[in-house]
Amino acid sequence: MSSRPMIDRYSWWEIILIYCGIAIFLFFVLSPFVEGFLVSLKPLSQLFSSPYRFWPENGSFEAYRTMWISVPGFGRYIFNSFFISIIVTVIVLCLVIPASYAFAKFEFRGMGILLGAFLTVNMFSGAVLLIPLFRLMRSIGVLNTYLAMIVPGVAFLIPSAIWLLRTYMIRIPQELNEAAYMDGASHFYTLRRVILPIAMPGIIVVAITTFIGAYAQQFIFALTFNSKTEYMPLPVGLFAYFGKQEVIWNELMAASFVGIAPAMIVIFFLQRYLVGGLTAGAVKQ
Amino acid sequence: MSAQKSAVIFAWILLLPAVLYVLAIVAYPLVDTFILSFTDASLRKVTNWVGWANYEKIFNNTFAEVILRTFIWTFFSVALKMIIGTFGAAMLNAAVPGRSLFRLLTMPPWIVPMAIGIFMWGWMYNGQFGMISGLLQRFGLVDGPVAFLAYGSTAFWATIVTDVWIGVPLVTIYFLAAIQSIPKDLYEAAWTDGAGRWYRFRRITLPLMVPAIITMSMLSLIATFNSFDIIWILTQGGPSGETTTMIIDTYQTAIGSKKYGEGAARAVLICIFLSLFCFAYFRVTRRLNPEKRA
Amino acid sequence: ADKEISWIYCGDTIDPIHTKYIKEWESKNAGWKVTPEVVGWAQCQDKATTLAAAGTPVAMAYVGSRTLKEFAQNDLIVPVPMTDDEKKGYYPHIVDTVTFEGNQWGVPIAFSTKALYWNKDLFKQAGLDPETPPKTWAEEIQMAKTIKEKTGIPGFGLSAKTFDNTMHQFMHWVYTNNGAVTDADGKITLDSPQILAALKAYKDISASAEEGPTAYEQNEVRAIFLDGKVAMIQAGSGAAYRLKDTKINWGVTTLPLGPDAKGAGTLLITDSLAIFKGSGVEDKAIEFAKYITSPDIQGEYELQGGAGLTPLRPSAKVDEFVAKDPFWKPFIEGISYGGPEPLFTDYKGFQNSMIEMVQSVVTGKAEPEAALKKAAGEIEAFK
Amino acid sequence: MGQLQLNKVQKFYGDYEVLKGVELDVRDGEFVVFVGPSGCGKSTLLRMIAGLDATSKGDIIINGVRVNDLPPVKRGIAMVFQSYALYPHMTVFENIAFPLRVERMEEEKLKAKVENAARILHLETRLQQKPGMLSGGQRQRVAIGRAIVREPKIFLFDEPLSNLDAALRADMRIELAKLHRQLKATMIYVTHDQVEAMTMADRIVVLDAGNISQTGAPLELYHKPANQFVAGFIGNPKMNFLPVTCMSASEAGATVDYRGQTATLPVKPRDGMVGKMMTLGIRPEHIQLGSGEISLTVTPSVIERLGANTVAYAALGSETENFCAMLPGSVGIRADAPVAVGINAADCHLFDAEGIAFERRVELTDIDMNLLAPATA
Amino acid sequence: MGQLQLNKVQKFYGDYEVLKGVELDVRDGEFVVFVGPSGCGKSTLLRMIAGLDATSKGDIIINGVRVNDLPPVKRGIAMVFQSYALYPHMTVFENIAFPLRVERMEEEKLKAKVENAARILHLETRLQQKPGMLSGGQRQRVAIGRAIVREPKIFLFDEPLSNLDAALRADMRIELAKLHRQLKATMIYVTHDQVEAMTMADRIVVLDAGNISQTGAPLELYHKPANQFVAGFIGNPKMNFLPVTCMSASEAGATVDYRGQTATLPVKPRDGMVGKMMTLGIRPEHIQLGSGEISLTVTPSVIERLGANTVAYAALGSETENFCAMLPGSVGIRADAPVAVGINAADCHLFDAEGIAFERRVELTDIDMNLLAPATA
Ligand SMILES: Nc1ncnc2c1ncn2[C@@H]1O[C@H](COP(=O)(O)OP(=O)(O)OP(=O)(O)O)[C@@H](O)[C@H]1O
Ligand SMILES: Nc1ncnc2c1ncn2[C@@H]1O[C@H](COP(=O)(O)OP(=O)(O)OP(=O)(O)O)[C@@H](O)[C@H]1O
Ligand SMILES: [Mg+2]
Ligand SMILES: [Mg+2]
Repeated sequence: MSSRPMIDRYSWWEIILIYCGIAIFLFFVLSPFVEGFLVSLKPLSQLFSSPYRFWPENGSFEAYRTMWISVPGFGRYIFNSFFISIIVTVIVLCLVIPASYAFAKFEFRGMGILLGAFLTVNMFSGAVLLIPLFRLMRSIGVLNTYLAMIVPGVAFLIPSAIWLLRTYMIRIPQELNEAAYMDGASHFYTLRRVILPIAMPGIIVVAITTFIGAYAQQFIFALTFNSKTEYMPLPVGLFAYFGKQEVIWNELMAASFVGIAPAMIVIFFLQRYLVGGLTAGAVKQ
Repeated sequence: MSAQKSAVIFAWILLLPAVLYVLAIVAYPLVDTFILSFTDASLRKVTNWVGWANYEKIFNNTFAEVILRTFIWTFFSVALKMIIGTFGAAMLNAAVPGRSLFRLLTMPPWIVPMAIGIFMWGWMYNGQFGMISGLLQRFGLVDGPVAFLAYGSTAFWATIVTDVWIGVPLVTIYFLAAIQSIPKDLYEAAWTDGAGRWYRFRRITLPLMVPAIITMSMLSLIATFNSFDIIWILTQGGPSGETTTMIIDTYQTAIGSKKYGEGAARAVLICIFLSLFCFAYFRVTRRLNPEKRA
Repeated sequence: ADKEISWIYCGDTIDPIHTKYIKEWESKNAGWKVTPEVVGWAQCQDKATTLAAAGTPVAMAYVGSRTLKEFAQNDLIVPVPMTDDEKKGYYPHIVDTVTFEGNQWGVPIAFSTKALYWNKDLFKQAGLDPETPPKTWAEEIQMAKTIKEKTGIPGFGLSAKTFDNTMHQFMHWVYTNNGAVTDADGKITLDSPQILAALKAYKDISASAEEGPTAYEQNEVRAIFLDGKVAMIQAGSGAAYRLKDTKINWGVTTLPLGPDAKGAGTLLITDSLAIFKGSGVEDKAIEFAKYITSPDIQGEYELQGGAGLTPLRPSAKVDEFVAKDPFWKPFIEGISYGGPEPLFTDYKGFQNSMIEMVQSVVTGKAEPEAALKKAAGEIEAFK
Repeated sequence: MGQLQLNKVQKFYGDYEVLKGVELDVRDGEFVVFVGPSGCGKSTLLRMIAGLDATSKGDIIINGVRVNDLPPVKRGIAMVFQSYALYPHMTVFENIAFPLRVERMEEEKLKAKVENAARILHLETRLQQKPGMLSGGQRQRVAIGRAIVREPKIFLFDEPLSNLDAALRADMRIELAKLHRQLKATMIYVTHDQVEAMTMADRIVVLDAGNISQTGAPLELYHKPANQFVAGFIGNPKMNFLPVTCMSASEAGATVDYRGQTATLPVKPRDGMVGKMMTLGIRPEHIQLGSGEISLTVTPSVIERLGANTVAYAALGSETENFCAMLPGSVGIRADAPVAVGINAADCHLFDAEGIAFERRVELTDIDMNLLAPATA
Repeated sequence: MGQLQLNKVQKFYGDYEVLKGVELDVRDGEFVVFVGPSGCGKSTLLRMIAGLDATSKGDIIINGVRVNDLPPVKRGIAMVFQSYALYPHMTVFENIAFPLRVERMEEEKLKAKVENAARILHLETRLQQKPGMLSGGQRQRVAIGRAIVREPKIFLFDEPLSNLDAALRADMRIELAKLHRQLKATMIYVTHDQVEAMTMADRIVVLDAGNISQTGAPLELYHKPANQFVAGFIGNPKMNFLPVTCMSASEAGATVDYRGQTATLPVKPRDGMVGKMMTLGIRPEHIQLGSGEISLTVTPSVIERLGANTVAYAALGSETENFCAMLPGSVGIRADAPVAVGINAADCHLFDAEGIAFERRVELTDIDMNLLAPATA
């Protein structure tokens, strides 16, 4: 207590207020998950019964077992999501790192327009462009492969990644570039040996956001451009729990929790970098 | 001179892969959409050039109402995201035990596949079996089931709340980062002058977060304006069209009714609206940006 | 290599019976292969449409029969003409659901009708005779009211969510009052007295319905019934299988009739196998479609129960089945005066207008007459 | 009243003891400067006085009240930060008005106060600008303005001039000294620049690794440093140190031997010093061309000509450090050309092996005893 | 060979002319310092020489070759940045080795070179550390190390010491001077600190708003500034300026009147100077206690006691600027107590209304003419 700077010391009522605030905030964020979790524990017959019971009566983790049986390919879906996300992330990084560097460190005519154009891409949600996109996917012959999900996924994740990384790279002092230039380093050498290592925290942030974007949110492309069950990602796989007549809610929820667990673990280990990478101001020596 | 020229060339080389990629994958469908908007494309194999007819059609019916609703919906959603994100960031920034756990716990809405998150909310909103109605009844706040998605007003807010919920984690984390990059000595100076916690938050944290708020509200404005899944899964634009936003309307026209031409016109309109809006927004907010700290 | 018949198959997994007969067919037709693609119900039809619109149609897809007209008009599918013998095999009106301009455009594969379920315990609790279900709308409305007043539990489960089956539910009322949305010439007859009566009845019964009908679609209403929290619903045969797992005392009967009814009616919904144009294997696909829906195979498929299907064709097996499980009776009885889903060029547009109409009446925003008039005007454009 | 007393103040960071029991009394209106090398704990001490850091042990007493647990604002102090900590989004006016706004002072009074502060600091024309548009010196003045409007009894400054260039620094030094006389408030000023310390302080507190090494008026430290650390730290260029052996000691002083030359330094002798190795200290400005009681021949490696003075640096014997001499501006020496210089015994300092100084017999009255009293006393 | 020639070099930013035709010859091995106030264009000029900024007009010629269009590495120059621009993710070794890696030098030769540079700069023990762990002075040395491994003929420094504290700055100044003599390379050094300029330069180039105001050896600028700008800029504390009227002129010099006192300054007279208003310049270090050819009574408002010297600041008549006198360390003056000071005519400078100096008749040989020649010449 006494080693903490006095400005960070809280009186007892402040601590109560802060925890209350955090509780309210987390309640908002997590309550659907609480509900989802409780649903996953309840037997199907108990789900649709009123009055509402918060705690499941004779709840069990049975759904976490049966979910693997009723949708045998679920493990594969998780793997697919992981696989697709990693490839997407790698491609996005390959494209975005040089582009953000160009936007951050060079001035050329048309830069503003180009940046704006990238933002415009974000304005079209994939849903609206579905049919022309489909034609395109077909003409480049990637339908029903992993690429069917990777190719459009990358395109729609590029703009925000560029925005994020550019902001980060702008803060790297221009002198580092100039120093390398003075020493005869080529632009490319400078990018590789100087900028890349320094921009690492920013790159990690972009990698995380891209990964999550690809992992959880890409549903419509997978659905439309791929017909092969063995390539389907998690979000589509979850729809397998929507039976012919009835949604198997408890298994669906269980599967959702199992499905996001890998991404949660990734975030768990990288969250330090997430906040840190966004925070990092001017690069400190 | 030549050095600068080579720098520009290099910049373009760096940009080229990303530009070409986006051009190929997005720009082509975009142009396609734009062209489509002047045709009567539908499931029929033949399409005819119809000029501005699709656009005229849009303005002939209740579209004004949809536009207005879209803006209101977007406004409240973005505003709430900003407010709750700021609140969350402020809370998570407090130096109390457990805060890194709390930070981790804000992430799930972002990570969970959007559709699943929305289904969970659908459950919560269910009048008969859902948590909200159930708990309200349990605590005696209402005497019968309340179906939140049954009425225009409640459904409108229910969809907003869900949209906010999905958007809040990223906003919060971004704001948290913004708060942490505010130099500590500003707070110490204010504290030395007797400013309390709330006063410091109001007069230092908030104004210095303005750039972050501008960036985030801009990005989430675009996302929210285009937010489709939430409304579609929860209400399909109902009841009585009271949650139909432009994107839902576009989807219903293009995909539902298979009027691709008309749908494309609506999509183009959305883009034009958004571009104008973003442009105006930039103009207005640039002046709000606090002076760079030297 | 094998020639391939691609099939968009809606659901989560392929029914084992279908798997079995696909194998059998493949063994009989050397060099041919059927490749079903399982797509969730929610996206199934959109996917088939998208593929067709993009110019790479599948050979065959499972679609709602209501879309056949749209597909046919746009030249996306090929006709699947039926011989008179084939037509005769089906229950009445079923062939109508796939017929348009004198041609058949799909092979029916799934069929559903609705009946009225009632909760005997709640009837008893409200002082009504638990064994006497309502026969007419008037009785139905009255009983619902009584139950609601006496027990506090809603008398009738109404589904009015912005969802396709909201219109279906309303169509049941239309067909139990001898109404029709269009006449034989395709003229809109929505603002007929029969339909107005149905809409008025909707308004009346909504007072005794569950809170917020605009938030529930039929499966959600069924869940409420299964929970014993609503006294009457109209539902398909699937509900009976689920009711068996509950403690509820229930009965099922034909849908109550309106004043102009000629006999038991219901909306007849079929799903069909549509054969897309341009796949290159149209003929073989037709052959397969007919095979997989041939009386024996279809019978085996639809009578396994639980899926909520109604048999497509009368047969000895069906009679046997009904004898064993008498609750099947009302579902088949309703077929006689039932009617098909109205076919519109812009089916979605039509459906939206109907939903809007129902919702505006249920929520009290509009009087039935006005709502009907408005809808009738709107759907003129979707013919 | 701005009277401050530090009572065995200690500060730990974990197990690491940053401040090792600091004792100090600061009189009302005094200008006290904390100096010391980087990392010696100056900022920590100042922040503890301000209330920004907690005190691990000991008491901080302001005007007789123990303030350890009071927040800064209740201590009647104001602090000027090294980085100025100006609010970038507020105008100069709002920056200066900030403490008053916190107090909810009424608008008119506030305006009068801010304008008064702006006048004192010559910021009248800048009031509507944002800090980003100001030069370093102007920002510094805004930071001071923010401190003075509250009329605190004690001002704390943490290296306020270290971000400024040399010329501006010199100007601001004078401004601050004037301000002190104008406000008559107690000022505590942290710096690691000994020139600032010498020129501004009534009293200098030299900190060395968490301990107070010596406290005294600037010239007292200059002429009578208590130890080798202070001797080396105060004075610019730095004092030269030569290894000597004590040959004999008497009332007249200690006779030392430096490479065969002996001189008798007028210091108070101590028992048992004879035969010990010692360190002789001589300031560069006390080295003269030609010969003295000790004479040396050095070969300057670098010569700095400042116009008024010439500073020569030479390596001396085994010493790694530069031997430095400050000579008149127009002296005719050249780099790499040997030159003879002399030292007078009266100018010398003597330190024992532990670095403790022998008290010099130099009378401070020679330098005018009045000078040692603080100007405001 | 590190010979540099600037030929009417101009720089425009849009319409704004930052450099207005700079002409300069730098000899091989010379240490040239660019000084001038902030914003005068020093950095811009240096960056143009380096090749970081394009030259708008004029030629930059290195060893006889026009290099305007060559990239920096082909110009044979190295630059040390004000912020050091060290690569934070690389060790000291890698930082220094960077230019060699760019050249793909073989590992062994590279290692030898880096270690040699490290030895020169006393960084041997730091090679494996990252810049973040180094002190300011060490970082500065790493930055220099990175420059010297390439063995450039010309070194460029942009205010390399401005981030350091005073003591370190003094040390580094000496280190740099030594390094210059060791490497015998041409060095061009930008600073706005005139002390650095005086102490390090063979030749100082004073820039004023994009023009060269004067070029010359440090003492030449000190004793014979060409104009008031240079006179004010060179010398610390700053020269005092007094308004005078010219009464008469003769071969012996100009007789001027300052508030009724007259003195004859030994300057070369010009036609038509009699009766004009002029400015007399006198350096603080040339003011003595007591009386001189011109005597003044001033009341010091601030007195800075630096030990060796005492600096007194006083307001003089209508002058807003401080009148400053540098007196011996033990002088018995006090703030707010009037004191009489005197000025000798021989020490005075005289400037006309445009600020152009009258050439002083002081013989530079008096100060040893050799001093004016660069040490390495
Ligand atoms: N939060 C902290 N945790 C651990 N050690 C700290 C902390 N803050 C300071 N220190 C240590 O305390 C010592 C004194 O630091 P302080 O900042 O007071 O030095 P200083 O005298 O102000 O130095 P400078 O002249 O460089 O500002 C240093 O060794 C520093 O490493
Ligand atoms: N990129 C630019 N665009 C426009 N003006 C510029 C640019 N860079 C510099 N200037 C202007 O050129 C002038 C000279 O700048 P420069 O950086 O050379 O000054 P300096 O002498 O190095 O000053 P300092 O001592 O502050 O570093 C300044 O007035 C500056 O505002
Ligand atoms: Mg400090
Ligand atoms: Mg500069």
